[in-house]
Parts: sequence; structure tokens; C-alpha cells
Amino acid sequence: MMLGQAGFPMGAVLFYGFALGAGLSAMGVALSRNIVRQAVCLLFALASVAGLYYLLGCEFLAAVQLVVYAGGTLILIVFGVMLTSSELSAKFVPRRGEVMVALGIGAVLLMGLIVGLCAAAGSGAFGDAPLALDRDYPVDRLGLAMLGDYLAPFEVVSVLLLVVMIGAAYLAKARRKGQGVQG
Amino acid sequence: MVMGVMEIGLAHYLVLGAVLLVCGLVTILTKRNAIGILIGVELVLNAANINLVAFNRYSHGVSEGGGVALAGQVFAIFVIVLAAAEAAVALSIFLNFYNNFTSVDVEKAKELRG
Amino acid sequence: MPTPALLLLIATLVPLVSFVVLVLLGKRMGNPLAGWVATGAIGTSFALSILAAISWLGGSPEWGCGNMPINVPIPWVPTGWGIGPQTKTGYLDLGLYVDSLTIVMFSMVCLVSLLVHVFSIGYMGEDKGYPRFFTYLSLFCFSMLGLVVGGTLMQLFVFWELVGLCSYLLIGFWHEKKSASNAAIKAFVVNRIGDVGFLIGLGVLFYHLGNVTLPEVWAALDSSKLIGSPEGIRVAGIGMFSVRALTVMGVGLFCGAIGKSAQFPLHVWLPDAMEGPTPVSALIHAATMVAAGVYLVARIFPILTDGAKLVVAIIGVTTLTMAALIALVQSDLKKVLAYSTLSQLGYMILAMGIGSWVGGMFHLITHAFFKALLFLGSGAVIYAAHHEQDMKEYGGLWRKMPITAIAFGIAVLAITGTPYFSGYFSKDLIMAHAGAFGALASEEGRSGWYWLLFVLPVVIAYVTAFYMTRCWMLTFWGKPRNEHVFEHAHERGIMWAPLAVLAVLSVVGGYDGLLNVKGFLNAAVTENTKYVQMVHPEGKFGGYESAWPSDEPGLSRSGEDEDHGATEVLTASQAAHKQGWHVMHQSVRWAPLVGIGMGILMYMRGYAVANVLMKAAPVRWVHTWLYRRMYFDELYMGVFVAITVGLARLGAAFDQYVIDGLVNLAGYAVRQLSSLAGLCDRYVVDGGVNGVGAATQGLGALVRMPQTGRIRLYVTVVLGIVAIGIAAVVVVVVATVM
Amino acid sequence: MASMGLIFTSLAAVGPFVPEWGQMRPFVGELVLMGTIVGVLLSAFWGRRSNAVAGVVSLAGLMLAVVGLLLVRPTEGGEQFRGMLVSDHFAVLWKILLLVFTAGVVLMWFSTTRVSMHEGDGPEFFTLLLGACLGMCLMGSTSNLLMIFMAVEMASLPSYVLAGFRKTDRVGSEAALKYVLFGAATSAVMVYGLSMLYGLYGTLQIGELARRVDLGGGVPLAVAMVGILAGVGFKISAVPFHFWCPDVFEGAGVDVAAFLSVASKGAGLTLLLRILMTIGHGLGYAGSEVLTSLAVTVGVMGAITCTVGNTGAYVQMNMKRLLAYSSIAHAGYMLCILSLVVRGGSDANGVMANSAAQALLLYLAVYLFMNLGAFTVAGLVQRETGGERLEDYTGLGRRSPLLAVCMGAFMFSLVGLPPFAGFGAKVYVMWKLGANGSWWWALVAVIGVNTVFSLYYYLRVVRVMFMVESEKPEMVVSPLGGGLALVCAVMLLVMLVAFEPVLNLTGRYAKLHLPRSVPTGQVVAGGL
Repeated sequence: MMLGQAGFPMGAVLFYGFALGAGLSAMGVALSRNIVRQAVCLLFALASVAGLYYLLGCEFLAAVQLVVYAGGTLILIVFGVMLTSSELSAKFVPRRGEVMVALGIGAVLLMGLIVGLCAAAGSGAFGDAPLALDRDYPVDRLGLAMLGDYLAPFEVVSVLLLVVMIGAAYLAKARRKGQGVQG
Repeated sequence: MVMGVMEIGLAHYLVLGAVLLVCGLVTILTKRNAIGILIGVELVLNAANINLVAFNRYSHGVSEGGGVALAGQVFAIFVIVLAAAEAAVALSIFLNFYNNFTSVDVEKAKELRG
Repeated sequence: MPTPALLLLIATLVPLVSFVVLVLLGKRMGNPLAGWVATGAIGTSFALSILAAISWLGGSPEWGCGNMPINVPIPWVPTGWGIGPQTKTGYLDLGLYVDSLTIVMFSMVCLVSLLVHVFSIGYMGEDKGYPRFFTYLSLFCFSMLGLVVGGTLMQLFVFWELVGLCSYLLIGFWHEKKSASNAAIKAFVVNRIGDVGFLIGLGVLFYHLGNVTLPEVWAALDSSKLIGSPEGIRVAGIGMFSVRALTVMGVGLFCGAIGKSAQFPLHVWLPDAMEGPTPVSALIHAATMVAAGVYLVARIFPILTDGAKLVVAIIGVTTLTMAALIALVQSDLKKVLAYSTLSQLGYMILAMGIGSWVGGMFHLITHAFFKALLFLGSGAVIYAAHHEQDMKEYGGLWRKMPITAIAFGIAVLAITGTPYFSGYFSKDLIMAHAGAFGALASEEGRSGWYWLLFVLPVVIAYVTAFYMTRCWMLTFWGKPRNEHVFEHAHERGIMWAPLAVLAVLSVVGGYDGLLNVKGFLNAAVTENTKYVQMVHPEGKFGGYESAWPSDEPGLSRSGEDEDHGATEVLTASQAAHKQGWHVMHQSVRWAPLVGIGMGILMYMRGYAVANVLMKAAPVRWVHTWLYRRMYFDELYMGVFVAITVGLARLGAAFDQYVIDGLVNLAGYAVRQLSSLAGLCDRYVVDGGVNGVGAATQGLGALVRMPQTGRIRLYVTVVLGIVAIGIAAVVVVVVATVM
Repeated sequence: MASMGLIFTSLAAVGPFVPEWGQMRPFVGELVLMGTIVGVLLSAFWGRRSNAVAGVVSLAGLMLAVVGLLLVRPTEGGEQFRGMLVSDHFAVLWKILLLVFTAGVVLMWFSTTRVSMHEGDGPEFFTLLLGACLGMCLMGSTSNLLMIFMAVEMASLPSYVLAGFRKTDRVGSEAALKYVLFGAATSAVMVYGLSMLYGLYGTLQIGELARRVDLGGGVPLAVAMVGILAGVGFKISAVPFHFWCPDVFEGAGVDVAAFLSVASKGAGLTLLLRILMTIGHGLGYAGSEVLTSLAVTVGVMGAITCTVGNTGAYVQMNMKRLLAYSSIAHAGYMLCILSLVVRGGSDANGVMANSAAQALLLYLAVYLFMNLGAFTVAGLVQRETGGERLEDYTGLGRRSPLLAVCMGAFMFSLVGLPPFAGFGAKVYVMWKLGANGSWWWALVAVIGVNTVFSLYYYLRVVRVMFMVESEKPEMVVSPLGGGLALVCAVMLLVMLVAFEPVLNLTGRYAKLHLPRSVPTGQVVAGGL
């Protein structure tokens, strides 16, 4: 189902659509000065990337991206924005020099990466195995991998989440009464 | 692999990844709002994920035995999970910072220096 | 473990115990108990050292000679390579090494330390740092004794650093005095410069040999092996050790001695070290620690190549000349003594350089006695004079302090080389060997400059007699120049008793019959040669015999030169040796008389004659030049400051091109420059230490420049570096593809 | 019954995935730590005394983990959990050191921080501490890209919170902010780099990957190297990823700073060592250019890092900040050691490379006590005087001779002066570097010069303590804190005196499990 039928390049059109969505939203994130607008741009970027995953045949991953990332992480970020909202109107304007330096670094990196990666992809440095896109696979393989090959990271991540939640909850808890200045 | 404009190949995804990466880095560099910086980090992680999935599907989708290899996708899933955890920790720290400085402007954080 | 070694080991550890006790309980013990604890400890060590000497002598039919040196290696750190059948191969060893030299040196250190301890109980009696002082002294005794019994160069280095630390602590004992803490830092820094050389030498040695045990090193790198093979020494299982490497190693090790024995050009710390309490000057900066440099050269003597020895000799002769000239005009009593110490150390180093092993060590021992006496005497004077050290304020003190005056006078006679005082024997031996060295050199057709190594010491012998007499005259003779000081002067029993003991030693220290130091030293040469040959049949305690026979004609025989020549066929070195004695006696026979006479004549009436002389311009110029210590301090200061300013400018220039951190840095640079300006009027050490400090600080400022506390700048710097890196790789890749 | 049946059926289905005990045993440390975390969380039910209870529980857990690790038979080595984790001697000793150190930090907490901590915060604190410790344990025994990422995050995320654990403390929250932003940025860059490695070689196993490495990587390989260096370098605080270190150490509590100074850096270094050695071994140590360029990069990074650390420390007046720069310097020395792995080439078994592992373990073992002790003294002084600046140490020699003497010992040891083990460790490192010849001598020289640099600021502390008088009153030192400092100082002495046993011990444990190398013939040619 991936690349569409011969004739109308459905796959290509979808790719360019999602890619443009992701790229432009990312630029929006980078260039916008309003934190709310940034968050919205990020949402679009995440959704577009999910679309790309779908296009690549990774439906489960696309779902995870939408549910966990767009639905979880982004909501967290929006919460953060709202909780610190006393400054919503305040624009933290970076200095012009800093923006120039950042854009310079970005431009150098982008040029370097595009040239380098295209050259590498062209020369087959990333392996020239036949396209595996038409190989369909069910989600249960992913589940088996999680409990098989990737059991150790799976377990570690559970402990990690426990510890991290405790830490985050501790820090985010409001200050208690009578808690004086210390240290 | 022929790289026609209409034939979507690995390089297309890699370039998109690079764009996301650079956008993320520029975000990190220019934002003074701590949450803005965190958003930049999320972009960089997404760039990495696009790479991982694209590599998995285009180059390394077949294991030695001929079965399906999923390393890249699994990696991407873990990255998403850890990004969520990292965001939670980071936001709690921002909140705490906000409590102490009544701001999330990272420029305020320069009492420690030298 | 053989008895003498065991005794010496215990004797070394006793002061350590005392140190620990004093650290923990010193304050509670207070004055004077803490002092007596330390004194008791070193007294015990002294008794043990005497026992060790007795058991050492008892170990052989004839005293000294014929004993085998005791070598107790203890494998410590496995290294994986190395030479030597004596120890487990491939280990960095620790150990003890006891020969006759160890015995003599150990006893001397114990004895002088004991006397200084006793003296200090009186001298430091009113000081609030009394327990601390004795704590440091105990640590010093432990370190110094450890240095003497240490069997490996590694250990020598470790204890070397420990005595350096004690020296630092004791010079800065009155640290509330700015000059004292400056002097301490100066001593510390200058000594580190020497230590770098030592470490380099040790590194070369260890890297090639994998073993630093004394006899192994002697046997493996015996410089006499070079006579047959000019390109280097082949060490079994290790390979070739080229002459250049040997020389670098020797000179490197000698650098340590330059620092510790305050030889030119690192001599600048010793005169300033006189800021410490006077007993410390007597013990550390005259009798023992500064002599450790000579001891070190004695221990590495067999592996010094001819080139290295020449360096040693030149350094020695430069120091002895320079120091004696400066001593001529100083007016601070302790400074005069400090420069005379430098000069005498120069004699010892010269002796080592020209191959007079016995002469150098002999002079070390006798010098320890009379120089300790001089310093303790000056201490008694200074104590009596309310800590006034300037000789301009003294005069006529002999009436108030007769015992001190006599003891000091004996020491002056000893150091000038008046016949039948101890200095006479040792100094003459050195000069005789210097003469013989000159004779040998001209026989081999070398440059006439070699004779300078003889001529300068002889001239300086006259100068020495003069300035030491000046010192005595200005202090004890004439009319009191400061009534207040004169009124206050008095003597204390606990302080003059050690003086008396040292005075006796200064007289008898050189005789063959009594202490027989020279006999011991000759025995040490024989023992070590035998021992090395036992370890490695082809080895020697090298270099010594090739220059002279160890049993040189004694003084008693010096009058009957002609008889000997008739009956024996002499080797070249023996002939030269004889000629050396002859020349020496011709040249320095009158030195003490002339020098002392001149001194008495000139300073009979205090400064009167000198003041007249000063009117003449050239004399005044020379005087100023010498009085300002030949401007060495200023020279070093200038160099350091120039470097500092240069670095600071470099740093400042760099700053301007960086966007951030500029504001912070501007303030910093201003402070930096202003502190530089303030620096200019201080002494050299300040200059030196702050110079090194400021250089590092400049670098530090550069390093900390991005550390502005701004997280975004941090990230920018990191990503900037990353971007540049990746861009560079792209360029490289593209270039290769093209 | 039906539900029971369902459980059994599902168990049977899952059965093959449950690892066997033999596979788990080498990771007894991690398992015990996980259990301890649960135990610490339960301790919150003790109500008002929960702080002390949590501390005691975690201490017991750490000790139990150490004992468990000591019982691991040295023969149990190899890849476990489908190649996700590696167990070998090296990892075991690293974990023992780490756990002992963390136990020391807990003791330190008892003597310095406990009273100033709010009642009821203890369980959170120790959960985070143990969680970070768990991550660092994993960093020492992983050779899979995914696990590397997981372990680094597992170590980092709790550390971020720990840095800002004192919630009402302004500088604390600032420290946490900087730490998390810097860390998030570098770890994101690292993931990007790891994705490149995966793309190039199609595997997440480093051993496998090493066999496929060649120079054709070009830009992606460079990005990957930069990414890994950023992620791991951040943990090590290697230049230029060191910026967070002084700020965070100064802002965080003294116990957290102590923990990060050794554990975080040590974990990063062990991880980097394993990566480098696995790659080196995979390439067959045959002087591959990839390996050489890696080693040179690491060596140069180490040289710059120690210089930056030492010069940066120069004018610091805050003790924690000074120790932060000092820890950067020591990380630099240890990075220099890592450049040795490239010389495994002379022999097939990689004995030379093992000697690098040994030097690293040795240095870490010594460094652990030096820093634990120094931070303990800093914490005790802070607790008594409320200050952490150098002025607060004036006259310490009189006010508390025990602490002053101990601190003096730590400073001497940190410089690398005898008679403390810092001397032995440093000499050993310089010597191993020097024994390699060629350009390694430059590293020896750099370390030598840096030692001279460092002399000044370490000895300044000693000078302030002993040579500057002050009117401040005598200090009351808690027996636990004083005892801890004394034990550290004595350990330093003992480790130099008994240098050979320490060497033997580290030598025995300095063996890494390495996957088989390339058969000769396939090796990429190239000169050093």
C-alpha cells in the first residue's frame, strides 16, 4: 500500500505534503517568538512526522507518535506554558548578534549535513539492501521484540519512568507551608 | 538507488531529518524561554527518529535470517518514551525555577558563573 | 635485617613518632614539654645511631674497612621491566642502604639536630608557636634521616620533597611576617624548578633501567665503563644507553642538587630563607638539608659522565666565587653566614665535580659542625640583641657574651682553614684535588682553563678568611654601636651549652685519630667498590679510582713528598695527586693568616676604614653591585614580569574578538594590570610566583571566559564547535572526492 | 479457575522471554538496587522519621548489592539479555566502586545534609539517588547503542532533579535548569549521532558494528562520533561539554555535587572505554585509522580538559566550584588514559588495552576516596559555618585539626603528591602513557605541566587552613562525618603503601568481555 500505484505518484505527493508540513512547522518553531505559537507549530510538526511514519509503513509507531508525543508530551509542554503564564505577554527577545550566530551555525550545519548525507546515501554507505518497504509486518512482531530482544531496555525504562515520575512530582509540588528559606 | 524527484528515497528522509535537526538547534540557540528550548530539543529528537525509521525501512529492514528487523523502530519508540520522561523532568524543573525566579527566562539564570 | 640497618631504621622512625604525638598533643603539652619530647626523640635517634656505628665497626676485624654495605631492597610497585639480580626483577623498589657514608652522615645529622633542638628550647622559649616549631622539627628529622638511609633514588626523591616541605614550613614559620611567607614561597618555587630537573633525570634513568636501587644503578651505569666504549654503555637485557642520555640524566639529577644546595643559578632562595628562626637556619639551611644536594651527588657520583662532572664542577666554582664576593659586603649577620654557606657548598660541589668524592663529603661533615656553630652563635647574639640582625647595630659584644664570642671565633678559625682546625683538613683536601685535577688536565693536554677550577677556590680561600673575620670583628670587637642592644645582651646556659659542644667538634672534627671521618669515607669507597663488584663482577664504584687512589697522602706525610717519589713508581693520577698537594700548599699556606690579618686591620675600629674606602667611586660601584646581590633578583623579576605582561596582553587581545564575556573580562583585565603595576615594586619571588600565577590566571581567565553563567552561551559554544567540526569533515570528504 | 488457567497460559507464552538466573546473576547489583528503590518508597510510611529510615534502607541496599557483586564468580562473563548488556570483570569492579562510593555519599548525607533537609523528602531523595546510581551501573556494562542511550538517560534524569533538590534554593533551581537544558541538548544530539551509526552499519551492537566500521562513513560517521562524544562527554564533563559542571556543582547540594563528581564522570569514562575497546577489538587493533583518530581525539580532548579544569580553578573562592574544576581536571587525566586503548594492537588479546582499563579502574578507585573525603569536609564546614567559601576555611587547622589534616591529605592527593595514593595513581597513569612512546609523551608532558598548575590552587586551600589565623570559634564535628573523612584519608595512605595489592586487584578485574575480532586479512590497513 505504500508507494501508491504506478502512474500517479501518490506516495511522492503525500511525502512532500508531510515533509513540507514538518519542515515548515519546524521553521515556525525556530522563528516564532511566541511560546504558544511555538507549541502549536510543534504539534503540526509532530503530526506531520507521524504521517511520515505511516507513509513508511510503521503504523504502530505513527500511533505512538500521535498518542504519546502529540497527546502526552505536548500536553505537558502546554501545561508548562500555562503554569508559567504570567509572562505570556512578555517577549524574550534574543539579541540580534545571537540570532545571527545561531543562524550561521545552523546554515553551516545544514549545508554540511545535506551535502554529506546525500553523498553518503548516493554512494550506498547506508547499505544498498533492496527496499524493504513492501514487506508487511504485524504489530505483534514489535510486541515480541519488546519482550524478547529488547527485554532489558523495556525493564529499565519501567524503572526509569517510576523514578522520574517521583522526581518530577517532588519538584513540581507546591511549596509547603512553613517552608522557610534554607541553604 | 536512483534519486528522482518523484521517487522518494532514503535521502529525502535524511534531508528532512537534517532540516528538523537544524531547526531544533536554532530553536535551542535563540529562545530565551526555557520551554522554548525544550521544544527545540523535541525537534532534534524527532529528527533522529525520522532517521532511525527511514534507515530501518530502507536499508536495514531484513535481519540476517531473512526475517523482519525492527531495531530502528524499537529505538524510535524508546526515544519517544524517554522524550516524554525528559519533558516531565524538565518541566518540573522549570516550574521550580519559576517559583524561585518568577520567570522562565534563562537569561535570569546567571547567579552561578565564573 | 642486619643490626646496623635495623637500628638506623628505628632511629629514623622515632622522630616520626614524635611528630605524630606532637601533631595530636603538641598544643596540650605546650611549653616546654613539647620541646623536650622532640629533643628526647632525636636524642634517642642519636643514641641509636651511635649504637649502629659501634655495631657497624664491630662487624669487621678492622674498623670500617672490609664491611659489606647492607642493601635491603623491598619490592614495591611492579613495573614489568628492569634489571638487577638483587631484587625481584621488574619492581620499583624501596629499601635501605647502609655503608660507612650512611653511618657518618646519619650520626652527624642526629648530633647536629640534637644540639639544635636543645638550643631551640631556649631560643624559641617565648614564641607562641613553640609546639608547632618542634612538630615541624621532628618531621624534618624524620625526613632527613629517611633521606640518608634511603636505598633507592626514588626514596631519595620522596624524602627530598619532604625535607623541602619542612623547609618551606619552617622558613614561613613566622608567616604573619610578609617577608617570611614570601621567602617560604620563593624557596618552594625555586626548589620545584630544580625538582623538575631531578624528575627528568630520574625519569630517564628509570625509563631505561627500570630499577633505581643504588648499587644496581652504579653497577649498570658505571661511568668508568665509558673509557673503553665511547659511544655508550651497554646494559644487559636493556640495551644501549648512549653517552648523551647518560649526560642528560646526570645533569638532570644534578639539577635537583642545584635547587636544594642553592647553587648558581638557583641560589636566590637561600639568603631569603634566613627569614626563618635561626635554629632552623643552623639545622636546615646550613648543616643538613642544603648539604643533601651534595649527598645526592655523592650517591649518583659513579654514574656521572665526564661531561656531567664538568657541569657540576663549573656550577660549584661559580657558586663559591660569587657567593663569597657577595658575602664580603652584606651587613645582615645571617645573610653573611648564608652566603658563606653557599660558598662552602660550592666547594663541596666543586669537589664532586673534579672527582674528589672523599674531599667533598669530608668537607660536608666538618662544615656541618662549624656552620651550625656559626649559626647557633649568631642565634645567641640575635636572641641577646632583641632580634636585631644588622651588624651595624652590634660591636663590642664579647664583653657581654664571652663564651659565644669564643665559640664563634673558633668557628671562624675553622671555616678559614686555620691549621689544625677541622676546616683545614677538609678544605685543603678539596683544593689539593683541584690542583691535581689541573695538573692532570694539563698533562692530558687539555685547555688551560681547567686551572681556573683550582685558582678560583684558592683566591676565595683568602676572601673567606677576610669576610669571616670581618663578621666576627664587627659583631664582637670594637665599641658598642647601639647602646640599647649592648645593654640587653646576655647569655643563657641552655643556649651556650650546644655551642660549646659544637666548638669542640669544630676543632677535632678533622683529625684522623678522633672521629676519623675521612677514614670512614675512604672505607665507604672501598666497600662500595667491593659490593658493586660482588653484584656485577665487571662493575665498579666508578670514576673515583680512575682519578685518585682512595688513600691519598695524609697531612702528616705532606712534608716528605720527596722520599715517596724516589721509592715508588707512581701512576699518572698519583703523580698528579702529589703535585696537587704541592701546589696547594704553596698557594694557600698563608690564606688564613693574610685574610684574618686584613680583616682585623680593616675592621678594628668598626666601619671607619670601610667608610673611607667607600668614598672611591669604583669601590662604591662594586660594593653596590655586590650589596644588591649582583642583581640576580632583579634579573629574574624582570624576566618573569615581562612574560606576565606579554601573556596578559595576549589574553587581552584575544578577548576583543569574542562577543560575550567581554564585559567581565574588561574588569578583570584592569584588575590584572593594576595588580601587575603593584607587582613591580616587590621582590623577585613575588614577581616569580605571581608571574607564574598570573600566567596561569591569564589562561584561566581565558578558559572561564565563556563561563558567564548563561546557559545559552554554553550551548552556542558547544554547537559552534560541533558545526565547525562537521563542516571540516565535509570539506575533507568533498576534497577527497574531487 | 479460568483466570488461573489464563495466567498459566500467558506465563507459558511469556516463558521463553523470562531470563534465567544465570543470566541475571552478574546483574545482582542492579536487581538489588531496583528492590531498594521500592524499599525506600515504602519507607515513606514511617511518617515523621522517614528521612533517616530511607537513608538506612538505601545504605543497607547498597551494601547488599556490593556483597552480591563480590560473590559473582569472576568467570561469569559475556553478553546477556540478547546482547543488550555485558557482564565482565571490569563492569563488576566498576559497580563495586560505584556502590561503595554511593554508600559513602549516603553516610555523608547523614553527617552533613540530614538536618537541613525537610522531613519527608528523604524517600524522594534516595529514590533519585539510587535511580541515578542504577543508570550509572548500566553505563558500565552495556555495549548496545539503545542501551547506551537508555543508561545515559537513566543516569541523567534523576541527576537533574537531584541538582535542584533543595526546592526553595535559588541557585539550586538555577543549577537544575542549566543541567537539564544542557543535558537534554547533548543527549538529543547523541541520539541523532546514534541514528547515523545505525544507518551506516545496520546494527545496534557495538561489537557487530565495529566489525563493519570503515572509513567510507564520511560525514555520517563524523556526526556519529560527535554525537557520542557529546552525550558521553557531557557525563564526563569533557571540554567543550564541561560548562554545566562548575555551575551545577556550586548550585547543588554538597552531597549531590560529590555524587556527580565521581559517579557521573566514572560512568561516562567506563562507557567510553568499553566503546573504544570494543571498536578497537572489532577492528583487530591493526592500526586502523578510525581507531587512531578516535584515540587521538580522546587524548587531545583529555589534554585540553585537564588544562581547562586546572586553569579554571585558579581564582575560585568557592570550595564546591573549586572542586568542580578540579574534577574536570581529573576527568581530563582519565580521558588521557582512554587514548591508550588504541595500542592494543601489539598483541591479539589486547593486553595493552586491558592495561588502560586497569589504569582507569585504579585512578577511579583512588579518585573516589579523594573526592568523597574532600566533599565531606566541605559539607561539614558548610554545616558548621554555613559557608562554602575559602574564607570559611581560615584557621581550620586550629578550629578542627582533624578535618584540616584530612583536607590537607585530600588536597595533596589530588595534586598527586606522596604519601597519598593520588601520587601512585598519577605516576602510574603517566608511566603507562609514557611506556607507549611516540606522541603519548606529549600527554605525559601535559599532565606534568598541569600538575604544576594545580599545585597552586590545591595548596592554597592548605595554606588557608594552616597558615592564616582567624578568630572563628572551634568547630564541633559530628563523629560520623569526621570518621568518614578520616577513613578516606587513611584509605589514601593505605592505598599507596599497599600499592601492589591495589594494582593486582585492579589488574585482576581489568578484563573486558570483547566479541570476537575480525579474522586477519579483512583488517583495514593503515598506519599509526
